[in-house]
Parts: sequence; structure tokens; C-alpha cells
Amino acid sequence: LPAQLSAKVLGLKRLTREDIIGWQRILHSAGWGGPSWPKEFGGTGWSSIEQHIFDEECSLAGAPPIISFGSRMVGPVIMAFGNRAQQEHFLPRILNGTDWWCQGYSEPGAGSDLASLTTRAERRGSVYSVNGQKTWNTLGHLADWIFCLVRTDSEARPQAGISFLLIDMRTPGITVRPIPLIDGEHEVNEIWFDNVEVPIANLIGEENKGWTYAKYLLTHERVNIAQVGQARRELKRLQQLAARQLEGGQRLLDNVRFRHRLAEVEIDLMALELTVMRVLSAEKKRRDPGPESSVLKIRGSEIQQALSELNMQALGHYALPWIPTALDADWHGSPAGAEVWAPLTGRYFNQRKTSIFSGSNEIQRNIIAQRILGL
Amino acid sequence: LPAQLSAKVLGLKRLTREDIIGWQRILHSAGWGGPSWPKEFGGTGWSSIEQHIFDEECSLAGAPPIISFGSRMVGPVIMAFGNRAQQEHFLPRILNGTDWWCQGYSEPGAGSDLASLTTRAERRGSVYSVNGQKTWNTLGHLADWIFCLVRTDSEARPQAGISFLLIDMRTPGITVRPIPLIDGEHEVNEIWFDNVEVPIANLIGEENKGWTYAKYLLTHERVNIAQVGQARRELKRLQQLAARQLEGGQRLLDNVRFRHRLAEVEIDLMALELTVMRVLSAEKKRRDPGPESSVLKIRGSEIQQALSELNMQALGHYALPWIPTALDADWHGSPAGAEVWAPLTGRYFNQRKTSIFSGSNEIQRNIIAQRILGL
Amino acid sequence: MDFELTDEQTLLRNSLQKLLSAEYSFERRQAMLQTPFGHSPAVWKLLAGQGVLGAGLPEAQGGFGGPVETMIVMEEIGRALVLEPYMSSVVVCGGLIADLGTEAERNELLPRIIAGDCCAALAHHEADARYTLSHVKTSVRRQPGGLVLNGTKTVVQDGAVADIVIVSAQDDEVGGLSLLLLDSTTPGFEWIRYRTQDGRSGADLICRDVQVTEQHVLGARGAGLAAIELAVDTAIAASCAEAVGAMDALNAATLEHLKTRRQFGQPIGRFQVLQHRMADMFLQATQARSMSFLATGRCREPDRVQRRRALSAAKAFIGKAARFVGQQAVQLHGGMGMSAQLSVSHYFKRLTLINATWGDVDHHVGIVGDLLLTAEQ
Amino acid sequence: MDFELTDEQTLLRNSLQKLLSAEYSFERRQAMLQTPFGHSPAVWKLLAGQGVLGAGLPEAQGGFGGPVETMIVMEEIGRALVLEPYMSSVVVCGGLIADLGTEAERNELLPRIIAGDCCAALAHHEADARYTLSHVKTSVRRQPGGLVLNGTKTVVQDGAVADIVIVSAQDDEVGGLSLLLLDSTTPGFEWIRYRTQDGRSGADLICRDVQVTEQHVLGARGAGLAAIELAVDTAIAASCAEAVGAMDALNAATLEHLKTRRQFGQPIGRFQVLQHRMADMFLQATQARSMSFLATGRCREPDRVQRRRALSAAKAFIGKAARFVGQQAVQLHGGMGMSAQLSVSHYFKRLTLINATWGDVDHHVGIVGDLLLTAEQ
Repeated sequence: LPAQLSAKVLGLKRLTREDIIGWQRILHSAGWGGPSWPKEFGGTGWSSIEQHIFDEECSLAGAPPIISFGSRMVGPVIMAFGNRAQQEHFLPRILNGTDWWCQGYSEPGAGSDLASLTTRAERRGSVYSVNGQKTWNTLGHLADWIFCLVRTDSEARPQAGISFLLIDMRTPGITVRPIPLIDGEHEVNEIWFDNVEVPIANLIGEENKGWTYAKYLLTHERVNIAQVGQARRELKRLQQLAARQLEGGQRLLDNVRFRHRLAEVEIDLMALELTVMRVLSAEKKRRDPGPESSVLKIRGSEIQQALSELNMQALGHYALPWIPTALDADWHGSPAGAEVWAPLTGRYFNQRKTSIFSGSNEIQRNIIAQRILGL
Repeated sequence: LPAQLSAKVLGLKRLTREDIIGWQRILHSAGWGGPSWPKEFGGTGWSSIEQHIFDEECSLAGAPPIISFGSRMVGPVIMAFGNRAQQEHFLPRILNGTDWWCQGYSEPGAGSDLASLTTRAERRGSVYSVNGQKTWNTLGHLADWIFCLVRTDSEARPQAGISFLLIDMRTPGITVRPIPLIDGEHEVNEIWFDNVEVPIANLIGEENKGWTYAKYLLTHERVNIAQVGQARRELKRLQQLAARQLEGGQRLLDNVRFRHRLAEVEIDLMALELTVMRVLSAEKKRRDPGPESSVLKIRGSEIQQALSELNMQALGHYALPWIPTALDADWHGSPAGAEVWAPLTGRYFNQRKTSIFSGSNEIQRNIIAQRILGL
Repeated sequence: MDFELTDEQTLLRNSLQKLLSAEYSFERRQAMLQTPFGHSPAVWKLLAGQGVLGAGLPEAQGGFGGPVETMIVMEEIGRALVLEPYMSSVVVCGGLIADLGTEAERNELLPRIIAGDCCAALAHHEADARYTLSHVKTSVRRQPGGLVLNGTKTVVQDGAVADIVIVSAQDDEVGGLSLLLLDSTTPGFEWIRYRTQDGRSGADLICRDVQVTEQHVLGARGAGLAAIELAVDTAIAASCAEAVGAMDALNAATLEHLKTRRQFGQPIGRFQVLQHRMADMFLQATQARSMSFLATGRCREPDRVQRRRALSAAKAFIGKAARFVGQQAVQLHGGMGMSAQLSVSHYFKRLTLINATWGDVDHHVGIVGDLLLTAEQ
Repeated sequence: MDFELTDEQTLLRNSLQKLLSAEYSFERRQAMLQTPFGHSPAVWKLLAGQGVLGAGLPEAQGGFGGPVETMIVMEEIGRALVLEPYMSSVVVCGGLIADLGTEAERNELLPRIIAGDCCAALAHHEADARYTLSHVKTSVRRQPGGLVLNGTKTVVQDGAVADIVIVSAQDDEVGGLSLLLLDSTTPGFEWIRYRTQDGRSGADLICRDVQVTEQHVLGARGAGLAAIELAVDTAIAASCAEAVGAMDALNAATLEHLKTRRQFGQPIGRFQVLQHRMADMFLQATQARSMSFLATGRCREPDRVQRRRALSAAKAFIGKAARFVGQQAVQLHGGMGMSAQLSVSHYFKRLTLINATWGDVDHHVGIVGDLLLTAEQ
């Protein structure tokens, strides 16, 4: 892990495509390109607990995020449901950083209620012709490929007519337009498909079975969802900040009320960490932790949000200035010190997404009530 | 207000029937027997704001509670829907403390969903024969009369077949059995009706229109529901307690975290007090504050609960002992000081009822969402 | 306390609402966010034209009304998310000049402020003070031929668009704080101007051997802290009103979203969990409005303890309410709440920044708690 | 940390569950609440008969296992709301005697405790200490012919049924605290016995010129505070397990209520707001269980800072969780939650009292916060 790169990550600076791809290449050359993949597909073959430890260490050391859409999402789907040709073509390219994947699920009319999606793919000889609009697409402007849920049968009941398609982002007819976000950064997009031709070979599994694959994917991703390593990192930042920020000349850390807030979030994080370990430990037996992942998603997002809020709160008036250039790695401008504090308020705003995306916390509580508690 | 009586109230001692009736007699002889009643029925004719100030002053001074089932509940119903004979008979007896009223609404199968009640009254000549069971009846063991919702038409849709009956508690066939409560005190009862004969003259208004009268009553009672005076009293107790309780030799009041808790509840109470005043001020124009009373009910109960919890928390280990005799007015036993702290844990347990009774806070939030917000 | 507005006050509210809905739609505001500092001289002149910039200032210099009028204006500013430096120019600096200025100073400056010809800002906060008003290291010292000012002020709100600035400094000669009323182009000033997260402006102000004279001192030398405290309390009341206006608008937008957005075959407002959430947002906003009345009614209260308790309680309560309403409005909007193209994220950002200004929730809860010690002794 | 139980541990759990469901039903327990102090010698003997009273105590004296076994037993005690003085007798005093006692003391007392022939209690807290363990004013002083003990101990848990008592006192001669192991009938003791809110017993103990000798001192003189801290941490871990058992049972009862209680024509568990509330109760209990494992795993940790952080974090987290689960279980049961005839109110009361014992949430959050200062320096 290059020191310059980890400094960017720990400093909450903007990362370039090269930063992230570069890290994937480094991991790949060390044999760690697929920490969650079985050995037969070029992965490490690690147990869940080993993966968890690896993820935590990476986070704490300031490694860039892995492009999870490839490694943790479409990768496992291709392994489970793709054909031999798809596996041989796509999987190595994910491992070695050749292909950056993004996800085409949400639509303007289909957010939490994904099954009501309307982007359609019509079969025309050896291709599907895809038309429609996807939204809340993360980092698609950097991506080489997109995996999409598309409607291939509009007669069937909502879940039954959906297929899982892999689409090259360079195909003519695709338009990517940024959605300006609350923190002023470019992270998500709208994507239009206008008669986009996709070879039938890029269909995963069977036509109209896409919902099954998507559901598999939703429950496959679970432990990393708690983002414990990242939270540890933010807690450390917060403690350092509280020791440095002054309040009428006194350290903020010496403010009893603020220290209570620090302690509360630290305790919550301990409880989450241990619960992750318990889920992983149970997984040794059962393999599928199932709906407990909702517990991890809810608490993980709430703790991330609490931490980002406290980091902002620690700034006092410095929460106000918006200095987007200070998010660049090499910035040393004025006001002095902004390279440290400038990212924090934007991060607070940005982290509100964690309770909305990947199944809102309301949906997660529905899942707990219905699937675990049987209500 | 006799000093001995206010000392009992402020000390959270057990009150006797005589304490409460006696206070009503004192008020009556001062012309204040019906602070919320119009002059034509012997009340004070006060505006809502005057009533509110009177209630607050009474609470702060340590006056016993008014028997609200008579004064604030059945009284207004009799005024609005009773006939002349009922008004002339019952209303003066409420004012002068002759009749203690209680309420017969809830049933084992009908709590929040009151309209599903099954106690039935069948007409037999000049009487109704009442059969069924009421529950969560407050202080019925002290009462002379009970007002009941009973089913007089089992064919109609649930709300349409209900009548409003006044029943003398001494009528044969009535059995009152205490429900032992969480704090060990006797406050609520189950009441059985076994062929209880009630003169038709005791029907309020028209048969099968009882639901309308009950709804009128539910929205009539509103400002006092916030219990602001009582909360002020408990806040004062809490401040005194925090200044007296020691923590490793230091005053609990000097504990920054505890002081923050005190301040938070004080601020919440200020907001509630001002909101009560705003509702009352708007009432001058509109007369009916309507669903805003749900806001007062929710916040009033939450603040009462927070105060009772902090009073208990202030005790530390003294929250543990259960010394029911220390709730008697003349008790001076051991452990020393128990006359001060012994009531507080029981009160915390008891106050959990405030978010359940009189329309649970969940029902109140439904009302806000539906009636105010139109959801 | 009276909760009813007079006819004149209702007229002020209505005409301002009308002006802003005509001239300051969300789309117009989006365009203004593209300007360097959000401030639009045209809008500013429009407000001046309606007389709005005189609210709360003395009639002798063309102002009118008092704290209630300020509350009315600020509530509409909050509702329309107006980016203009009203708070700094009119409420804080206008108020300080009205309170402390000589007849000559008032006659010179207030009419210009009221006419929208001059924007003012207060440079008081410093890096290590956080919300402690008394913590000032900037100093003004005697030197041959006058006084010299040195120090660094941080996060001067609306500082990037200010024509004049009031700087607080430790006055070594007399003890205590003095306030200096200076032109923003005074030699020795270095301004570090920036945008704030909500699209307004701020600045750090570095003062290096700034030559001033006693003529520049606003009010009595050494008496600046009490004046700042009073000005900040006026600002807190105004902030509370702004937050109430913003919450009102945000709740209305969220309610509309709940009624129109459909998922799983029905409006999402049919889900009980969202109903209760919305009920709580309403409940918070209702009480916040009560507390805004309290802050307005008490912000000029001479009894310092009463004023302190009321203003800190109001700021703390409204801070909590604004946090809850803001976060939940974003949550209930789902992904759309994260988009800069809808107003909801802008309201959320503004409410967040109001919270971080003039003392946050913990700061003011702490003050109310500390007053218990005083009361108790 | 291992989250899996061994086969022996699973057997312990199962046999204890079986015993308690057969012999300690809610109805039986209701009858025991009518006895003066909740303690039933018959039940106590039954537990002894199954060997349960030896959990966590040394094998040499007939005990078995360690903190995990204590956790298993306490969780079942919580689940069945057992009123017996297990915590005081076995966990706290049994543990202190095992840690500090001489071979002779251990051989004399532990077999009696394990056989259920002797109940013990710890008299440590004092009126003005709150949760500060070091605040002890009771003193033991040298006098001709031995030592003399004076002072008042308050809220001695299970004190009304104790046969022996361990009293802590400032030892003026050597400095620091000493622990005295005494018969509860020792001359000079005045016991003020009472019920506790949860149906167990407590007592204040007034010591007036109690004549003792150095033979009565448990462990080294002056070394009592560290021993008390370790014993209290063991007790905290046991409390956490008890709370987890109680929350588990309470959540199960509430879930059952949601599924069976009908209002408005459907089970109330169909209402989304109640579903989410129940989901949060489950979520809290799930995490509380994780923290109970942590407390159990760390309660004998020699590194004081690590132990302190883990145990205080667990107690604080479980205290919050227990408060939420308890209050909401009552709320979701409606009026029935207020009735003493259903188990829900009894679980709520017990959870409330666990919270007030061995330090409440604020106390332990404060400790975790203070450790940040140490870590940081």
C-alpha cells in the first residue's frame, strides 16, 4: 500500500480512477485480488472470518475501497449462475482490474420497490435491444461494464419477467449523466439506454430468472455491510480531532458531554464488531447468515452516520466553509488547516445515504420483522 | 389547601378517598368546584387560559388531583347531551363532591380498538339489563357511579350500536376486583356486570348514539392532558434531589452529564408549556383545538416519564428498596430518609401508563398523521 | 407573551412571502448558487425596496418594528432559503450600530444598510474559541498616533460580501473587549474568502498591524462583550425563526412527497412507520415554533439570567428539532433526498449550518444546565 | 473470543432450563413473591442438588468451570426471574472467598455455599458513594484486644437472607480498604431488612463498635479495593448475562403478544410501527448478547484498562438495551404491561433494577469516556 495513497484515503481526499484500479492491481499481484472468492476462480479461498480480518486491516491501514460492484456483486453472480464462457472471460478481468463494473438496478419509479422496474430488453435475433432509464448508479462514469436488471416479459407478474444482463458501457445508445449530490461531489448518475444492442451471450442464466439472481446477490453481501473497519478509522479521527480542537482554550476532549458522545459511539461500535464476529462464527456452521445481515446493515449505517456527525460537530464553526479544492491530494491553501477539516461536513451530508441505499433501514426493519420474527 | 394535604401530595404519599373528596368540597365552597364548567351549570365560567392557570397553580401548590371522571368527563357529556332531569340531578352532586365517578370503557378484548366492545345492555321494560366485563377501570373501588359504553344493538356496524349509560355502583350484580399493578398499588379494577338493572332514565341522549358522545368527550379533554403543572412539580423535586444526592461525596448536580439530562427535560418542558399556551391562544378564535391535543398528550406523557425516570436515576442504589409503608403519610421508620425516596421507583413504574392510557401514544401519532397531516 | 400577529405584521409577512415566491423561486436560487458568493445585489435591492432591510432597526433612521418583525422576516428567509446577508448586515451589525453607535454613526450607516447600499459583517469568532464568546485573542493596543489591531478572526459569516466589518479585540489599555467598526478594505486586512456549505459566504480575516483610531471604536471601549452577547442573542432569536421557516417548508415538501411518491402499489405515506415519522416531524416543528416565539420575546430582556435561559433553551430545542426534521426529510425522500436538484438537500444543509452557528445543541444545553447551579445556590 | 459452548456447557444450560421450567414457573414464582424475602430454601437446595451453586468456583472445593459457566447460569436465572441470592452468595462472595481466602477459609466456607447451606452477601455500598467503589467511610480501627468496626452500609443486596457477610472498611492502621468476613449475627450489627422492588431482598447494615480480630480479615489488609473491583467486574458480567436472559424471555413474550392480541380486526403485529419497534427490540437484544460474551470473556482480564473498558462498555450497552426492551415490552402490551399478574411487568422491574446496580448507564459511559483521556495521554 503506497504511503501516498493511504494518506489520501485517511485524509478523505478525492480518489482517482487510477488510485482505485491501481490498488486492485497491487492486490492482484499479491494474490489477494479476490479476498472473498473461492480458489477455483482465482480468489484466496478465505473463510468469512479471514475475509473480515483482511477487510478491517485494509480499512485501518487506509486502503482505497475495493470496486465492490465487480468483486462482491457481479463476480459472485457470474460464479454461481454464469456459464463457463462468461466465467472465463469476465472473472479474471475483475481480479486484475481490467474491468470496472457498475450496477443498473434503481429506476426513477422503482427505488425500494425494485420489482416495479420498467427498463425493457427485447430480443431481436442474436441481440437484446435495451430501452429505459436507470438512476442512482454509483460511479458509472468510471465503469467499463454495467450489470442490469431488465424486463424481458411484461406479461408475467412483476418479479417473474426480469432478466440479468451484462452490458458494455461503450455500446452505442448509452448516455451517462451525473446527478449533482448534496455534497457537491460526482458519485452517482442517471443512465439512459436508447436501443442499446446487447449480445444474447451476455445474459446471465436463464431469461426471466433475473430476480432470483438479484436476490442471491442481496443476501450474499452481508458482513462487509457493517463497515466496521471504516468506522474504527473514523472513530480514531474523531478522537484525534477532539484532542486537537479547542473550546475557549480547553481541549474539546475535556468537555464531559462530548466525551460521553465519543464513549457512546465507541461502545456501540464494540457491540457491532462483536455481533459481526458472532454472525461469522455462526456462519461456520450454517453457511448462510440470512436475515441477520439486516441487523449489521442497520447498525453499521447508524454508527457511520453518528461518527460523521460527531466529526462535523467537533469542528464548531469550521463546519461552515465549503472548500472543495481542499479535497485534492496536493492542496495546501488557505484557510490554514482546511486540508484536515474541509472534507468532514461534506462527508456528514454524504453519509446520510448509508441509511437509504442498499435497502433502506426501513426495508431492513421490515425484513427483520417478517423474516426473523415472523410478523 | 390544608398544609397537611399538600405535604402528602408533594411527598407522593398515598391519598385517601377523604383527601380527594375533601379537596373537592373545599373548592366547591370557594365557588371553584367546576373550574372548567360554564356558569349556568354552577361552574366558574373561566376561559381555557384561566382554567390552565388555575390547574397549574393547584399542581404547583400540591393540591390533590380533581376527580376528573366526574368533573372533566361525564360532567361535560351530561351538559351537552343529558336531559334536564339528568343535569339537575347529577351535576350539583359532582360539584359538591357527593358523587365520585369512574369510567367503564375498556374491555379485555377492546383496548385501543374500543369500538369492538361487547358488554351489552338489553332493554327489559323500564330497565336495561347489563352483562359483561370492563377492565382498566381507574379507582372504581372508590366510586359511587360509573359511566359505561355498552352495546345496545349487536346487528349494527361496531360504532353504531353503542349507548352511553350511567350506572349506580351500588346496583346488585356489580363486582369490582382489583388488578394488582406493577407498583403494588391498587389503582385499577376489573368490573363484572351480571344482570345489572339500570333504569332507562340513566341513558344519555339517544340509544345507539353513545359513540358520538364518547368521541365528543375524547376531544373535549385536551389542555389538562399535558399535565404541565405536575411536570413542573416533578422537575423541582428532581433539582432538589440532585442537589442533595451525593456521588463519591460530590453533589449529583455537579455531575455534568446528569446536569445535561436535567437541562434537556427542562427545555422540553418549556417547549410544551409554550405550546399549550399557543393552543389555548388559538382556541380563543377557533374554540376547538382539535387534533393538536394529540401533540400535548404525546409530549406531556413523554416528559412525565422522563422526569419520573430521572428522579429514580438520581437515587442510585436507593432505587432498589420497596418500602410500601413509607407511602403512608405519618411514616417515619427505617431506613432513614425513605419517606423521601421510597415513592420514586414505584412512580417510575406507574408512569409508564401515561403513554398507554387515554389513547396510547401510537394511537395519538395515527391521529396526527391522519387528521392533521391527511396521510 | 402574545402569539398573535398585528395586522401590520401579517401584512409584512404576506408581502414578503409574495415577493419571495415571485422573485426567489427554487430555480432562481439554483442559478444564484452559481454566483461566487450567493449574494445578488438585485435581490438585495428588491428587499430594500420593500423596506424589509429596516426590520428591527430604529425608526429615526428609516427602520421599523422590533424583534417580532425580525422574526417574521427571518422565517420567510428560512422558508425561501434566501442566500442574502440579512442576518449579518441587518440583524447583527445593524443592531450593534443601533445599540452602540453615536447619533452620527447611526445617521451615517443605518440608512445605507436599510437602503441595501452597504453590507456589514461581524468578525468575532476565533479559531480556539469554539462557541465561547469571551475567548478573544485579537488585540488592540496603543501606539504612537493611535491604536493598532492584530489577530485572526475565523469564519466571519457573510464576510466575503461585506463592505464594512465590526471587529472585536482585547483592549489592553482599558481592559475588556472593544469593537472596531472598519471598512472592509482597511489596509492591513487580509481576507480569505470562501463559500459556505449552504451556498452563502464566509471569510477569515487576518489583521496585521491595522492602524485605527478611537474614532473607529463602536460604543464604549472595554464594554464590547456585553454588547456582543446581546447581539448574539438577537441573532439566536433570528436564527430560530429562520430554522422554523425552513422546517415548515421542509415538512410541507416531505408531506407532499409522502402523498405522491408511490412504491409497492400505494403512496408511501400509507406506511404507518412513515406516518409516525412525519407526525414526529410535525410535532417537533410545532414546538420549535413555540420556542421561536420565546426567543423573540426574550432576546432583548434586560435580566441576563432570564434571557440566557430562554435563548439557550430555544436554540438547543430548535437545534435538535432541526436536526431531526432535516435528517428525516432526507431519509423519507430516499435517494432524491441526496440530490442537489431538489430543495430538500438544501434545506437540510442550511438547517445543519444554523445548528453549528451561535452555539450548537450541546453548548446551549450545557448553559441551561449551568444556570441550575446558579439558581440553586 | 469463542462464541460456541462446549458440550458440557450446553448440557448445563439444558438441564438448568429443564429444572427451572419444571420447578420455577411464573405461577410458582408468584407464590414465592408472597414470602417475606423471595428466597426459597427448597429451590435453593434444588439448585445445589444440580450442582449449579458451584459454577465458577474452584474444583478443589466442589465447584466447576469459570465465567462462561456463570454466564450460562445467570442467563437462565434472568430468563426465569429467579429470586434466589445466587449473585451475592455464589458469584460475588463465593468469588471473593475463592480469590482471597486462605486454604482453611475456602475449605470451610465454599463447600457450604456450594451445598446451599449458607448464603452470603457483600456489604460495600454507602449512602453518599453512589457508584464510586472507592468511597467508603466505614472504618476498622485498632483497639485493645483486636479491631473495632463502625459505619453504615446501605442496600446490601440479598442482605435480608444472608448468613455471612463481607464488610468493607477503611483500615486506618494499614491504609486502604480491608474486607471483613463475618457472621450476620455478629454482636453490634443492626440489620434493617426490606424487600426490593423486584421481590428480592436488601438490607442496610449498621455496625456499632463491632468487635473483630485480624482472623476476620479476608485477604491482605488494605488490599480490599482491588479485590472489590475484580469482584464487581465479575458481578457486572453476571448481571449482563442475567439481563440478556431476561430480555430474551421478554422479547419472546412480546412477540407472542403481537401475534395473538387482536385489535382493529387483525393481530397487532400487523401494524408496521409495532413491527419496527419489535425489530429494534430484537436488534438491541442481539447486540446485548454479544456484549455479554465480551463481559464474560474479559471479567478476569489482568490488564485493568482493558478489563475496565470492556466491562463498563458491556454494562452501559446492556443497560441501554434493557431499558429500551423493558419499556417497549410494557408499551406493546398496553394496559396488560402494567399488570402484576403477567410476567412482563416483573421482567421490566428486574431489568430496571439490574440497571441501577453495579453502576448505571451514565456511570459506565463516563468511565469509557475517561479512559479516552488516559489512552490519549
